[in-house]
Amino acid sequence: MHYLPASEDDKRAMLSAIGAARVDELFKDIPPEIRCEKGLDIPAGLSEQELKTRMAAMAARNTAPGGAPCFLGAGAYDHFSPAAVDHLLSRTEFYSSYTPYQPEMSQGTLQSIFEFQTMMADLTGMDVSNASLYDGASATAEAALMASRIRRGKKILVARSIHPAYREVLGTYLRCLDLDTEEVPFGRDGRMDLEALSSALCPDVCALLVGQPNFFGVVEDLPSIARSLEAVDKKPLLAVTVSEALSLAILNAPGSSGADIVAGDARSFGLPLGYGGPYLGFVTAKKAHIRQIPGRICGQTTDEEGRRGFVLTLTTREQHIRRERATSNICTNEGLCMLGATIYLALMGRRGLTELARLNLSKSEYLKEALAKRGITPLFDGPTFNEFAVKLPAGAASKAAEALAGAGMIGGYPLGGDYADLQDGYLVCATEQVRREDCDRFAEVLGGLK
Amino acid sequence: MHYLPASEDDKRAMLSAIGAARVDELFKDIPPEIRCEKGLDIPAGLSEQELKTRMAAMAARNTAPGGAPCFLGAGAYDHFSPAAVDHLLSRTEFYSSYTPYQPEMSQGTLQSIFEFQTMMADLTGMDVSNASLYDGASATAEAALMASRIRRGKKILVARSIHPAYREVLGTYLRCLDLDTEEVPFGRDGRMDLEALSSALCPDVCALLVGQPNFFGVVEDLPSIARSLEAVDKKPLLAVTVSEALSLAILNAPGSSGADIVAGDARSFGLPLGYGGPYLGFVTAKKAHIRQIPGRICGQTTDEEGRRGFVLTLTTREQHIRRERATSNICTNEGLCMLGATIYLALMGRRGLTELARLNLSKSEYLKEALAKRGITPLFDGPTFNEFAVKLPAGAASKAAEALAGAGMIGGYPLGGDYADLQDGYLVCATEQVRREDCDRFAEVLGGLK
Amino acid sequence: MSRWTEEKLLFELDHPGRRGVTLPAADVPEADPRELLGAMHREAEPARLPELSEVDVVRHFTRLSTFNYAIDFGLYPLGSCTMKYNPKINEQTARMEGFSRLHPLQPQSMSQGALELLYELQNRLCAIAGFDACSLQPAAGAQGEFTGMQLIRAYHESRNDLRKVVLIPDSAHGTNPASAHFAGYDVEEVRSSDDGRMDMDALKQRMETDVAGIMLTVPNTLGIFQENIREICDIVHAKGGQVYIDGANLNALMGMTRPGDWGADVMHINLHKTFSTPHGGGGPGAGPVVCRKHLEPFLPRPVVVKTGSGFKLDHDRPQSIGKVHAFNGNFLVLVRALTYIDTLGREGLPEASRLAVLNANYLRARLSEELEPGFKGNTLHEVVFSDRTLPEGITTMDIAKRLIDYGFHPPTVYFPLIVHGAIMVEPTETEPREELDRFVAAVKAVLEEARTDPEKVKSAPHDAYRRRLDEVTAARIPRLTWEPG
Amino acid sequence: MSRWTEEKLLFELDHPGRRGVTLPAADVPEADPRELLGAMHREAEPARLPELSEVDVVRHFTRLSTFNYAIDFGLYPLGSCTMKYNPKINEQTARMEGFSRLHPLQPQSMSQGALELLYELQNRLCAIAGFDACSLQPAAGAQGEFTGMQLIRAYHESRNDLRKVVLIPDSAHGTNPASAHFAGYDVEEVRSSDDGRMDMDALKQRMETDVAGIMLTVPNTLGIFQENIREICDIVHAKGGQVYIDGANLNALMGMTRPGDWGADVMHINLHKTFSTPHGGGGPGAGPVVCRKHLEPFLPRPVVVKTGSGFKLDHDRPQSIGKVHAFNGNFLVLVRALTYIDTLGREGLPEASRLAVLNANYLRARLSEELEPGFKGNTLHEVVFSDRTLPEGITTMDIAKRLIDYGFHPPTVYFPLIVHGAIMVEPTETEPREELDRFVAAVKAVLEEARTDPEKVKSAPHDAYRRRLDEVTAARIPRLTWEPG
Ligand SMILES: Cc1ncc(COP(=O)(O)O)c(C=O)c1O
Ligand SMILES: Cc1ncc(COP(=O)(O)O)c(C=O)c1O
Repeated sequence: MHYLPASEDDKRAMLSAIGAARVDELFKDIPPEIRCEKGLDIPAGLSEQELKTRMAAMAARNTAPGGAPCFLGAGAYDHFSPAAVDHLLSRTEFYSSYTPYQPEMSQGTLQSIFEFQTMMADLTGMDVSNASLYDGASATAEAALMASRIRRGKKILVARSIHPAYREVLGTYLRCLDLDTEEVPFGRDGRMDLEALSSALCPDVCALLVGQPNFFGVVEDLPSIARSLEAVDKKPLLAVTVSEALSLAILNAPGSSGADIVAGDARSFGLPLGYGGPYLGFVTAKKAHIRQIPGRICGQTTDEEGRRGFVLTLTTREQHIRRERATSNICTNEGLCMLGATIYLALMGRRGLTELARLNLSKSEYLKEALAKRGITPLFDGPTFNEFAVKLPAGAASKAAEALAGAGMIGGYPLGGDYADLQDGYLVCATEQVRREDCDRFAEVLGGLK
Repeated sequence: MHYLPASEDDKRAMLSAIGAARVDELFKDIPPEIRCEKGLDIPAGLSEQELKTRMAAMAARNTAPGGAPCFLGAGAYDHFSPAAVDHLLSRTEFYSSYTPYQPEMSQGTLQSIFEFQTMMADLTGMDVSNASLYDGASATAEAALMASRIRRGKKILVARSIHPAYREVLGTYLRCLDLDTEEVPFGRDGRMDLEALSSALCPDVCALLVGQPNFFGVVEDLPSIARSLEAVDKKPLLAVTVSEALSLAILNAPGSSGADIVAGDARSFGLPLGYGGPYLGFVTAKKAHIRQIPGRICGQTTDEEGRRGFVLTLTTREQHIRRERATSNICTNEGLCMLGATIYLALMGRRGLTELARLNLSKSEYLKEALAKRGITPLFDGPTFNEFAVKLPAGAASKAAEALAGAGMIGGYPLGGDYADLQDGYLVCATEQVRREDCDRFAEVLGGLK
Repeated sequence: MSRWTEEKLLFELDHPGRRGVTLPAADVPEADPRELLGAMHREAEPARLPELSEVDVVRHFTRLSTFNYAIDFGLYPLGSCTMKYNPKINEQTARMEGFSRLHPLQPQSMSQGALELLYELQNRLCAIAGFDACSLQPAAGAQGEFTGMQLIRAYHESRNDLRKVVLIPDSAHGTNPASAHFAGYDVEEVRSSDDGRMDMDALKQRMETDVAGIMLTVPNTLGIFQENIREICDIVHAKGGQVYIDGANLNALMGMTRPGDWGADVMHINLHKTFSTPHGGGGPGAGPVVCRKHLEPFLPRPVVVKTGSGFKLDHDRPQSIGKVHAFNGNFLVLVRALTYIDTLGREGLPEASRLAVLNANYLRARLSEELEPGFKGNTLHEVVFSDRTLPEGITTMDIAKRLIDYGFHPPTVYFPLIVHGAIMVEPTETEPREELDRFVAAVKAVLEEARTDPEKVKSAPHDAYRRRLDEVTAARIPRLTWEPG
Repeated sequence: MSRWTEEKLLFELDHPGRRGVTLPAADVPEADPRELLGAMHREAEPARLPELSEVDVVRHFTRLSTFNYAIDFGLYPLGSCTMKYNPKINEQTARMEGFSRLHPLQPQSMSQGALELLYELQNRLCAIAGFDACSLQPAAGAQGEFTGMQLIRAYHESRNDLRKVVLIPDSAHGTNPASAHFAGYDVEEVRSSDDGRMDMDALKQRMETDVAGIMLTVPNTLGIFQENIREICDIVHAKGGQVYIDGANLNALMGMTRPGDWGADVMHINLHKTFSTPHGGGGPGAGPVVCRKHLEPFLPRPVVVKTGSGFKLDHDRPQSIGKVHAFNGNFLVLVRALTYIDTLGREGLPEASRLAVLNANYLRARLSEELEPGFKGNTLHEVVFSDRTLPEGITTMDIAKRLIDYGFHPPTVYFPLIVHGAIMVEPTETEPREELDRFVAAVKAVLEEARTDPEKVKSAPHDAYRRRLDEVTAARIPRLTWEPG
């Protein structure tokens, strides 16, 4: 009970101030028939020492990247994070504080949100950014909803090459809202099939969602896609989804390729893989759409003495003001992850981030070649960043995981489960965390599969 | 070079303010013949990512307690430290600040020293404490020097049962100072041989050093020892050495058993084993000896507005004022370790620390019985705290380490190397970190040795 | 130390040529991005990313941190937010590499410990709230609400019973109507009666077969327990509706009563409130959903199940509403929550609730000498005062801002909407009595100042990093990113 | 946040009945301490250990922390202290369990990684300083000095050449004479000449065969490099003496020149200065000793050696002076130092020294407009000003205290003793230029105030947690522990 400061004396004194005889009296509004008579059916409390031993044992029953080189991406990329990031996130002033509702007491958090917004807008080529959403998947769904509010259309085109989990979440979000989706197929280069796109475009379409890079790691030709949209009367919005945020440092900013909204996940910026969460959803957009953005936004203002300061702003978009007419139901978001990404980006700087992206490209190209030498060639011929799909011998994809685990590696992602037409497709990724010899070994094991 | 902020522009601007053309000019006082022409013969710098991988690999080539139950004490005891300790020590305000020479800017550190002094004085039954020394060994040596200054004698009696490493460090410190030591043997109960003590006492003796518990884990009968000293004319000082500080919570305070000085190591209070350092030396003493205490001392005072505050005080004892006539040469001490212990003691509280000491006693008594069941019995019959010596079958002590390592345990300490007369003696320890089943397994392996 | 009075923006500190990170040397040939990416290669470096050394960056954020308040400084009495102490061991377990570095899609054979942890947490939450099944995917309370609403919808749809309306009391948190809306429902507000509880007549009158369900916060945002909650469930169920409980206030109830035993159908739990995971200046949190058997088939997939030999992610759930999160929810938040639950355990959690309620009632008793509670009845873990007794011309906001000068974070203000100028105080169980007394003294002092020196209060804060900030201009002329010059 | 203005002592916060830690349940029978320990059993609990919850303790120390300054806030220009930035990765490596939990006496077969680390650090330090052998045992600079002096003594003794005196310049740090004294030597001071260097005539005159050696700090505490250091070594050696170098100022020299190449015999290195291990509010540090071949046999035992199959602690050193530390020295500090050395590496360490000297000379140039350096010549990594140009009635201490109000930690003051009212400034290489400029501006503003508003300066600090503290009374009537009442 070392988190509970009240001693018996305290309790007595407080009860007497209240005018109650026992603590249980305070619960008298709970009718006896719904009282928990038997107590809770959970284990007795543990000392910190026992607890830590137990959790460490559970942690040890996992094999994490680091212990094993990781060739798995598929929406979660194994990047290195400098120690300074976690050190700063461990300051209680950051991690134990609440959403900055009282700005005079929260300028540390608010200024860092403003910095995050500025950097994310720059990276994505947009004018404004929010302060985070849950993850890339729900951010993509929110972007779709945002587009449907802006363009008031009922139909949303979705690249079939968007991350399958993102598409599933999108489905969950759109299902009940009377919004239709239609998938746009990819071509042999793994990019969006522009002809199919053109024929899917109809007046009711309010937006097109496309991944950059897409789920296959392929870099889409966004300008051509944007041109296809412009050909339509009431131009649908181009919403681009980015699940590997590091790519923003080496690919043309979506905003300068015609995107109206960018949604995605910025976890790659210094945050742990963490078995899937917490991640860092975000949405950026062109200025015209400010009032339809979901989530918190921080703005610059001044205090009574004219000094610069920051506040949460445009709150009339939000649930606590607008209730059911809010732009989103989001309240608690991913504040500390946002701060971590801000620190990471400040450490990397424009040169560092660009060089890191190039290093990822180089590693991935090396892996491509190492695999090619073993007869494993890319599934698509479109350009890629740090991830690409290959074609394995028939049946090999299902055996890969075990063979690689046996060799102390974390393998790629078999595409057959999500794409019935890509049964032997296998998605692999190489970041700065894998070494040349890891790639060689990986190619060797994979090449040995029959 | 990410720790070095100066850009080329900065360098140019600064050089021009200095009036120098190149940075190397600033080194012109170093004659060419002693310039380092070839550069440093060390490896090129590593990125943080590479470095961390390399250090993690080195760390992985060690087997630490936690990975393996630890029955090794011998001056370093495996205790649990609550997460709050390390969290607080990680605050930059504590770990990156300097010795509190400017008290107005260092009250956080100073107040915690004052708290440490108060608690250590209380635990040891003394009036005053210093703010730390390097470790238990050098603290013991400093206590001997202190006693020799107070009593102006040339001879120091040292219990043969004091930690061998402490005695060796003592030797290093006393050797050059014209001080003699004489060892006082232990009896069959492992305690000091009082008769031998009495006969060693002569007018030239300024102090007796005795361990509590001693190196064999045996609890000394301090009151009887003190009485022996009192029988002498110019009573020598009784200096007690404590290397397992947790014992202070369950054994009579040395101060109330006649000690004049207590020296020791308080690492057991929440600090890591750390392969031997940094540890936490300390000295406490009776008020009369204040001005002979080595090391920093913090005292209470007031500021100009009458508010309570703390400063380093009695500094005329110290090297930066008194130079070669200082009470010690110590300058940098073990500040952050002191803070860690202070936090730990505040968390444990008087009840917690007492209960923990009892738990250690219980574990160790259990281990004694488990070993006894396997025919391994204590070497001495004096009372012990969490550590005790046993007698192994002839020749078994040298095989124990390997057998236990093979069974995934860290074994005890063979006494034969330090005590030729205890060839089959083996020192074992059980703290709160070993479980009952670990003890059983340990006894099994040890009992199986022939 | 002296206080930092100014800290520039990163972009103003930008110092070309500095580096904050050294990258590993390339051990592979350098690829040419221009050649590989063609027109899609980004030529211009992202100009807003500053060039700074590690020292610069660490100092910048360390200085910024000193402008924030924190739970480790003292009471953080935000009502409805359950700002309890965040134990340090939780931070350690969440940073164990076997958790923090796991890839969400890595083979389940390599993640058995993580799956076991999820499985245990599912069970604990079901046991604490009295439900049968659990999904750990929702990333926060609002996403839990959205998920729960979707479960209700899927349930009705599976019975071909299409309903359009969800009833929500006027005291509800803003996320409730918003979540119901995004789940495709029309929201209708049910007014509270004079005792701050749901008006039973209004409910009975409106509860028809077009109503999919009701969303109730229990205890509600006034801290009041809806005594007749069972009757409410019956009324709703009688018309085929479902009962959703917003579990944000579960901290009042652990081990005292279980929503599942009231007859409720589904509920979310804010781990970042009741189970002490830190708020992080705005997240991340986690909002798991627990439900009864009949809703289980609809839960987001996958869920963790136990097999003969271990644990696995069960994706084969044909009736599932689908995913709400790309992967396994906010896993590292879940690690913290399980750490906390297993630390307090069977006896500790109920004691936490008892003490949370004791602390709140103590504050209520002490502060009622000066302030008037919005409603008369008993309250549990929090108490809401109105601005009725404030001196003429002094607003709730003035009181809040002046408390900052006394070193306290202010309470929640102007929520719930049904109390005029609401001042909503939730101390939680981790506040020691002295700290509550210190707060009471500060409130009294501020109220005294409000009478004797109102200008001082109206122009507060005076002793914070910033004076009162102009929120109106911020919204009118939004400046949302930094522009040079 | 608002500043904490008061924080009680732990003992005043003591709250009987609270617990800050839960102990594990006993899985063995409870032993009876009274029975087992008899009269030696402590009956009374240690009364001064407070009873507090974890929350109370965390808040107490978090609040206390806000009364401290830190390197992560800004410049910490303490001369002779080398307050450089402490990289965060160093803290991570030192906390790796494979290092932090190791028992110092565990079998060497279970500690090969730790031994390798020690071995590598020994080699790095020898390479950087130009020596043949190393002991990592000394726990700080002063213990390194003491160890080095003992090596010299053991060396002379091994040759039956008993000597009594050690020569030390008057500019030396206080630990030098103290360490020499505790190694059994009589200390004789050698005066500095007008250029701040050792007076060669005085040296030549005094250097006889009764002199065991000389202790020199290079560059010295004025930041001045002793150009004729080789000649000094020759003079000392010619009379059979040994040359000890206090390496506290190695940060000026890395990769530029190596003491071993000057002819020096032995030297200590402050890892908590040059190699960036944190100062911890007064330690722990580490003060390894490096020496030439002829002193190696006397090094403290054990030392780490490489074997065919790995690494081992070599205890078999019959001429060793013995241990100076119970175990392996301040190992976790050593981990940090190796982390730092291997991060900067071959090119980075020399660049660090170059920039440390550049920064110091920049400050010297900028501040010389207002203050007068104690000596005229060139200086390297630090610069000492005298109080000669301060306005009448204003002391060095006044300037120092007023700088606090400007948000800076003051420089070292009144040391070295040979400069009147010394103000000793060492910026280190990790300070960005803007920070140096900010400091220059603050010093200038304070000096201007000293002329225009001297009372303000004399009564500083005004804006710190405490006003000037009464050190005289503290020493006269020592209150060294808390007493109730
Ligand atoms: C009563 C109530 N319901 C729902 C929520 C929403 O939870 P979250 O912020 O986790 O989305 C909150 C949060 O403040 C709340 O207080
Ligand atoms: C020149 C000089 N020598 C020696 C020392 C003593 O080093 P330590 O404090 O590590 O014992 C110092 C420390 O301040 C110093 O500046």
